[in-house]
Amino acid sequence: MEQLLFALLTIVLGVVGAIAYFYGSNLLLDRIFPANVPDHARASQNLRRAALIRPWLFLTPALLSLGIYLVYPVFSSLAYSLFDRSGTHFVGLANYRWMFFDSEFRESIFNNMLWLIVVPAASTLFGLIIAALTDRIWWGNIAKSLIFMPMAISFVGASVIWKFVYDYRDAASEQIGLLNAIVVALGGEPQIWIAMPFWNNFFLMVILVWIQTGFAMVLLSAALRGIPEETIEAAVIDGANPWQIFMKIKVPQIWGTIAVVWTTITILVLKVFDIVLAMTNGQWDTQVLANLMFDWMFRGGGDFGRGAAIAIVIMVLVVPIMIWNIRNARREMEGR
Amino acid sequence: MTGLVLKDIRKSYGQVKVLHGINLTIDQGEFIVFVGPSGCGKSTLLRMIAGLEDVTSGELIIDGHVVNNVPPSKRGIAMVFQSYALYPHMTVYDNMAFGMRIAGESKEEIDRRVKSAADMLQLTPYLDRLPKALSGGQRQRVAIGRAICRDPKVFLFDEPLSNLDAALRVATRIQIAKLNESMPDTTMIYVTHDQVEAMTLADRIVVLSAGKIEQVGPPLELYERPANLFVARFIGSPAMNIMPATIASAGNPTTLKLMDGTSLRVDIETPAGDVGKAASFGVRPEDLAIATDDEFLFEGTVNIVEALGEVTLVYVDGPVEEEPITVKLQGTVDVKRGEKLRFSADRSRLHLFDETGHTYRK
Amino acid sequence: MTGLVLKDIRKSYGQVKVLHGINLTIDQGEFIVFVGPSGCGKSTLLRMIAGLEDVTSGELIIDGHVVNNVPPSKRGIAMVFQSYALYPHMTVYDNMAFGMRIAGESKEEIDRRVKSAADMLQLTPYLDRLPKALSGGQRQRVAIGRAICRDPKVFLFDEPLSNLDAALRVATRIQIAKLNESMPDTTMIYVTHDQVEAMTLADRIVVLSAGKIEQVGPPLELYERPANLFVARFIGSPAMNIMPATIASAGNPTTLKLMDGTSLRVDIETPAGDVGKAASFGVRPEDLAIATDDEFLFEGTVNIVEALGEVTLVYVDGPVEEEPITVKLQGTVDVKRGEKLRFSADRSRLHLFDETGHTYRK
Amino acid sequence: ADLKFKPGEDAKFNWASLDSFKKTHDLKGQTLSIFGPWLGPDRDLVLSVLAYFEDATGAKVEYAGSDSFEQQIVIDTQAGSAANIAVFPQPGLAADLAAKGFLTPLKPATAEWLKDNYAAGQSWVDLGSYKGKDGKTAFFGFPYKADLKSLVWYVPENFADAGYEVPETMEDLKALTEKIVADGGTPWCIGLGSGAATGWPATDWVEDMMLRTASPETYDKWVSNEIPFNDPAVIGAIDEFGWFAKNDKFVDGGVAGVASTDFRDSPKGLFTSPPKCYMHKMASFIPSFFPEGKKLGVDADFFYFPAYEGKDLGKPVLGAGTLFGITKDSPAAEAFIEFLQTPIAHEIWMAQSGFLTPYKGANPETYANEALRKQGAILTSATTFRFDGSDLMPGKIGAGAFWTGMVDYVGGKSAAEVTAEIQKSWDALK
Amino acid sequence: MHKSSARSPLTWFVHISVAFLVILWTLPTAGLFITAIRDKDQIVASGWWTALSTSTQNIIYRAPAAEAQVERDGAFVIAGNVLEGGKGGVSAFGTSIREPTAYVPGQAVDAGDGTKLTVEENGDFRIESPVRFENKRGIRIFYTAEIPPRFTLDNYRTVLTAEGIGQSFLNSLTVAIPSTIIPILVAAFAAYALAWMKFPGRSLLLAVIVGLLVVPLQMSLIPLLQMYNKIGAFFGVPAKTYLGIWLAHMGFGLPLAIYLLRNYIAGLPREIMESARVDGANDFTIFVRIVLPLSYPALASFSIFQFLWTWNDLLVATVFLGNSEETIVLTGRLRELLGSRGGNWEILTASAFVTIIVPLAVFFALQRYLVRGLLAGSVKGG
Ligand SMILES: Nc1ncnc2c1ncn2[C@@H]1O[C@H](COP(=O)(O)OP(=O)(O)OP(=O)(O)O)[C@@H](O)[C@H]1O
Ligand SMILES: Nc1ncnc2c1ncn2[C@@H]1O[C@H](COP(=O)(O)OP(=O)(O)OP(=O)(O)O)[C@@H](O)[C@H]1O
Ligand SMILES: [Mg+2]
Ligand SMILES: [Mg+2]
Repeated sequence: MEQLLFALLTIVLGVVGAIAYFYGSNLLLDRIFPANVPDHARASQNLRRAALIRPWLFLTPALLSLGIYLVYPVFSSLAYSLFDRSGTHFVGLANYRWMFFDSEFRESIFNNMLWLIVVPAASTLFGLIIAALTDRIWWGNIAKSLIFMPMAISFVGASVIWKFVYDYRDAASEQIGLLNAIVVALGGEPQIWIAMPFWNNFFLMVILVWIQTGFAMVLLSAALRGIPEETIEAAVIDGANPWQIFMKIKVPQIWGTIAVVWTTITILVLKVFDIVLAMTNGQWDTQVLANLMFDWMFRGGGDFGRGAAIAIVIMVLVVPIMIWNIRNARREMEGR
Repeated sequence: MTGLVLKDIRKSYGQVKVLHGINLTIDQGEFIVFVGPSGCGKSTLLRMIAGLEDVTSGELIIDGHVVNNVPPSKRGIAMVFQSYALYPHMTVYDNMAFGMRIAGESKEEIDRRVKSAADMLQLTPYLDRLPKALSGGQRQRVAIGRAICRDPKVFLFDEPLSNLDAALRVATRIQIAKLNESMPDTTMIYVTHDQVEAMTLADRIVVLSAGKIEQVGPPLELYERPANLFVARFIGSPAMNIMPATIASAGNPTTLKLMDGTSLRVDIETPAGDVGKAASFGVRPEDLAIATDDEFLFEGTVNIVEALGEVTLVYVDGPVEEEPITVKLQGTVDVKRGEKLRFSADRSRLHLFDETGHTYRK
Repeated sequence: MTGLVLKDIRKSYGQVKVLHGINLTIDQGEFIVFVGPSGCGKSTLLRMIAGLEDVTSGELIIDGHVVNNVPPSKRGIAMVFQSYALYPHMTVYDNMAFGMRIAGESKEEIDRRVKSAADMLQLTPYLDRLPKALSGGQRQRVAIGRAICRDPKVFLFDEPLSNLDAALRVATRIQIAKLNESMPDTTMIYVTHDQVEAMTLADRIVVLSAGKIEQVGPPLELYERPANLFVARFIGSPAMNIMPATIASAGNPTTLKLMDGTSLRVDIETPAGDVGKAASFGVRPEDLAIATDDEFLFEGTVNIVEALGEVTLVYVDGPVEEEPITVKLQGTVDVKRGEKLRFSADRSRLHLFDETGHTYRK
Repeated sequence: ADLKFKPGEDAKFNWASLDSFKKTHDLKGQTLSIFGPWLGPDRDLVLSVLAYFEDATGAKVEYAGSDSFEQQIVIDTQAGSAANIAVFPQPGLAADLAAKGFLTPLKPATAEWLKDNYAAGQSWVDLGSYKGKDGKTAFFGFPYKADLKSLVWYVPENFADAGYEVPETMEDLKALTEKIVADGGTPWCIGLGSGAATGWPATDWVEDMMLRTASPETYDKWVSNEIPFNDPAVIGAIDEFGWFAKNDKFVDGGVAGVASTDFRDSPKGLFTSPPKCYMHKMASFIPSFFPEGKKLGVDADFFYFPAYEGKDLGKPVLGAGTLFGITKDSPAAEAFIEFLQTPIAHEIWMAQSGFLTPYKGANPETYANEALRKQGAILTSATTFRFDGSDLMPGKIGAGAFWTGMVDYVGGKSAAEVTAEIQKSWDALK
Repeated sequence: MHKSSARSPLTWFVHISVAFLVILWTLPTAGLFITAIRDKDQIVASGWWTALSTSTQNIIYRAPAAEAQVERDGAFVIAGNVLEGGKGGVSAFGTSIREPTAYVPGQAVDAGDGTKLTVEENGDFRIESPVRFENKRGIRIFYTAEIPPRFTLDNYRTVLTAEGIGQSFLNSLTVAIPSTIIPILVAAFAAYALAWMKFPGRSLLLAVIVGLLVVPLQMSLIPLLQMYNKIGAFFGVPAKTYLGIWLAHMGFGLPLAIYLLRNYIAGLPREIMESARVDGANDFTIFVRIVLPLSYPALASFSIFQFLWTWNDLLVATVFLGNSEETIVLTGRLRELLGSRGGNWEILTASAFVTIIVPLAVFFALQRYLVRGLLAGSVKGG
């Protein structure tokens, strides 16, 4: 009971605090520059001044926390990456040099490339297919909810689920892992999926695809609904079959959303390490950059120099995506 | 030869009945316009003809074949949508060629037909542009061109001009009229709620109301001899003035008694049994004129005057309290608010409707 | 007393100049309509008056105060948007009361003003509804009601009726006319591209083209004495027929030579120095009639006939090759395609424009 | 907090030591935070000990456990928000942190005490001594709670049913292994799976094999990388492990199953019907993972992982221990280290489960059962005693490359290959 | 859509493909749910998809020791039932681990030392000896049983009654609710400013925020915790507080929140905003009275994402809130449970289910907003 009250109080305090800032600061601004003064000129001058300041009232909390939580760490990481593991000796680019000759790093880069190709493509593709198909049936919303469900599961939970799918028992005993059970039922030999070099990467990717498809589906299905119905009807009259309509009319029209979904998932792929950590921890040749970074940063006493250097590489990898996004944002801004 | 026959066509969306049995025969090459108030089912009917909506019951016959279950692309129709419905990611050329590509026509044939349609619609300079780089009128022409390329037996238009501005509307309307002339064998069905479009384009107009056909006929017949109150009110702008009345004496001429007691004689025959019954008396604003001699239809006080240059609209508080009478006078006429005026009309241009709204035929 | 003065108002978006120096004085209580082709800057000008766009240069004076830097809410204006711009999550009542609540008016005062505006616009039964439960016309009335509640000195309308259908448009237009009457001290500025609206509502019409004022004047003046070719073509529908000509002899009357060699005399004075110069000769479709005697303006072959019932539009291939001449004949006239006809016009209703498009004043 | 055993009641316990500690320490109002890897039942056990410290000093103890202790301690120390005391499961990690200056050296007297009071005292002192940030070696980690690794678990009744004898030598063990196969059974359950730490159980095998095929000195050199990781001695030891683990007939699930079976699942094979295996080599903590209701000494028992009779290396014993280090100094932290030097601090846990101590002053009678007592005896009477080598290696090796290498080895690579790779990683750290 | 194809084979194809995909997507989770309610012995014995069928298991039963014997007809008898009252039946039994299925039920066999063992099909067994039993531990009886499916809520009971789980649940809520609401509020204000307010550097700012989407979270942990400690030390307050974690979640969630919300808010009709401005509303009023209510769908959909993320988070919580008994969050608590019971599928699955259940509830409650919310600009003027 006491705990409950405490929790409730804390929650209320936090939320009320945030509201109070916005409300209070704006009230203050309106007090300093009152709009309802009798003098017409003064009033409009006040209004203009308030309008100059107000955007910053709106933006300050966001900018502050972005600065503190994202910008500052980027720079401190950059600094770390130039120091050795103790964090006291400046080593220049030694960490980067080390990286290039490290076989595990090369393996991670290779695997990461696989991930970057497969996961966004597969998630988007499945998301698109499901979004397109579920739009045509009465139980589409139920289907969508079920497919979205993995999104609600934490990466750790997902790993538990998939460990269960990939579970291996020797051929003599009954398989309790779904995949092996199917293989055995089809007359095959049970396999240790997560220990099959190269292919195991794909078994790990499946997990992320499984999770992210729901995300892609939600965005794409919204986009599909945004397509003007008439263009589709026009294509029906033009004699296009459903497949042609999908490929030639619908997909080109939602290309923008597809790109956004693709980007978001790509960024996620670069950042996600939980799945690899929980399933293999990079063993059996499944290492990826994010997990490698985590490894160097926190494992065995921590080597911030190398960890940060890998982090910087991850950042650099997303620079092209970032530039693309900034371009898009700019272009869109010009339109208003 | 009949191009298209609708036999007791009905349509419901679930419980909601939208069309209640439409019967209509359209000849090949005819230009038919559907008009009617918003929501009366014009688009629905058109879309059923196109095959975009299922027919709930009834038979839809094109060229002698029942096409109820024939997919749109096999019906030999083409459709132009109100919102153009161009494929935004394709050039004008590709937009027009799309249907033929799907049908697997040869490259040369496609090129020939696109080029000829573009020529006809003056679109040749724009063939490589994307729709977003075109003006509204050009887009609508592309949509028409796309339909032409299909070389259809039946051409369907759903309010094709309603997104265009006044000047463009006139120009495109004329283009459609020309198109109709140049394709004499093609049946055209056109939905609009623009009076002028309907009157100028149609061979026959079909007036729909609440899912039923009110009247079918050539434009002038509808204007001059509306079958009922609904059509009378609907065709013509400003709308016909309608005044409630009672039939004082039947026969030809008929004497009417208006609400304020005024008596009125009209050259329309009424059956003797209708004496004492309620009727509606109608006169078009443009048929009214300021009475020059002693004979006048009614007297009223000028309420609002709108001078349009070409004509002057005068709203007059007449014999019926709530409903002002609209009078359309040619040219600029100097009338003032509050002035009391008398109005007369050519007796042959008066209209009379019975209790149920049907016209007493002249 | 002047309500609103625009002094050399200019507007650019970055490099793009949209308005090139607008000078205009509007009296208090006047009803001004801005017309002009799409993109000419009507909305921009209106939004600058409202304070929704910055003034690039020039002075905007309302009620004697320069308001360039005064925020919208302090200018004493109210605005009705084309898209209604109702607050979708608020009831009709709240929509109307919003501005007053912000201004901190008392509850009673708010209630009084909302009720009276609702009364005036016949919105009382809908006060508790959300906008989505209203028809288009009702929504537009709510938007107007909201503006009324602000009790503005200047009332701005940006194409308020363009989303409504024909019948509603007429009804709402009349309502606005009444509103104008009931608020004699309120200046109203109205943007439209509908001829009828402009002609019926305006005290004065401002014709804009490409960011410049072409002519300012009462509706009939614009119709009868357009200042230049642009206004002549723009006002009136169908547009005035314009034919290129050369001045054969100057003075009053002036003799013109048309392209096909026809000579023509018009009762308009031209300066002697203009002999031999190019000119444009104009005549409105509704001013043309089928010549009954020998005197006629020109001869032509009927190309298209559009019978509208009330009037008949005839498109005639006349002296100028490319541009058919439009003729508007009263009532239903029996002309056939291909028929050769002669047309005459009241000589006083002819128009003549010089090389640069300016009108030769009668 | 509730005290598990009422002070003064059971004479086995050295209550006097508690009383005297109580008299000399008063920490009322102070808080001592401890951060360790123990969760679940282990957490309850350590709390039961801490309760006595709280009771004696009046200090408040906050224990937090985490299964990602290794990462968490790095983050916490690095960021300066560490607890007062950290419980290191691996000396290597403690050494890393000590080198970065995040550990406070313990009093030299403590090291002296350890040397005198722990069996094989000097080796325990060495275990807790590392180079500090200043480069000087100091004593940082107080060993408390030991694990015995050289144990093989079996079900006595199964042995009886099949007529097998507990082997006394490595030769016998290998013979038994082959005999079981010949009888149609599977001798071993080996599982290397451990989530992010997959592979570590193999390192124990290798270390035990090192001690049985090479001299303790070689072992020490190996651990400190004075001989390269791919020294023939190491390769030989790994192949000894391979003799057991890389033979499809010898291990339940075949070789393929070794790396993927979770080490916690692995011992369950001993108890199935028919048994999936007859033997399981694992450290002393493993009974926590036996199926419920298995009584130690009756339903399951262990024997010493024997040495080669043919090699004169005695009876070497491999062990491990957790180390208590001060990550944020305070009087309470100092006092706690002193508390760990009282017999009662050991006896309370001994009397429950899963705890061994080399502290000679603790009464062996307090061990909860015969099995523990037997293990305690093995620990205190070993001729050669060595600590888990992988724990002593740098974290990146002992808790990284070595694990991965062993997984690769079981997966098919040769010992020479994997050791070369591990050595390469080690070189990269220097 | 083209309605007349409603009954065509294509529709069947669509139904079947969607059904197939849905099954593919739910199967892993279904396995989890079913496993979690199965008897723990059966979990490891057979796949979850066989949960409804009878399974054959080899079981070891330990008979009672000597003290259970009774003397009957001159013989000493220990009797009982190997199934211990459970359902099912015995199909084979044995006396040695080496041959656990040597005999068929009903057979009387020699169990060594002159004793005789019979096991009936219904599980009844009888050990008979002419001499008094002396053994301290009962003998083992090996039998093969046909065990009918057994379901149990014990696994959930174990997880749900684990000590401190209630506290952790509250902690998780205390973390997740403000961590969802505060960033949304902050992001919505910022998004509005970026979409509709005029100030210098607006587009650059937006671009930078979009760019920040890609910063890996792990990089930030140490610098931030260091800062927290300094601030904590400076003010003499603990470094790990709820406020700290709320702010951290806010910082990490903001770029995506601002990005999504700005897209939505920018799509609101401009005229409504202008209309309000003419009505005398300033930006704050417009935001609170107009934009906020109209953005409700977008806010709801983003709150699902943010809630899912904060609720499922473990890393940020461990770092910024710590693992102590009072502050540990639910995911942390369940990880503890997993850490100490790593091999137990039943605990693993039940606890995984417990972590999922709240986000799922939130998702199902709000999911209808998801699609609508991401449809930028779905609100039309009036
Ligand atoms: N999918 C549908 N479900 C239910 N009712 C519908 C559906 N489509 C149309 N309707 C109803 O059918 C009636 C006719 O609609 P239709 O679009 O044919 O009208 P319309 O005459 O074209 O009107 P407008 O002039 O506004 O285009 C309307 O009342 C409409 O509400
Ligand atoms: N934000 C802007 N940036 C650049 N150009 C603009 C902007 N807003 C308007 N314009 C341009 O200014 C010109 C005038 O636009 P405005 O909206 O005033 O036209 P309008 O006369 O109201 O047209 P319509 O009748 O179509 O409403 C147009 O050419 C338009 O492209
Ligand atoms: Mg329609
Ligand atoms: Mg080891």
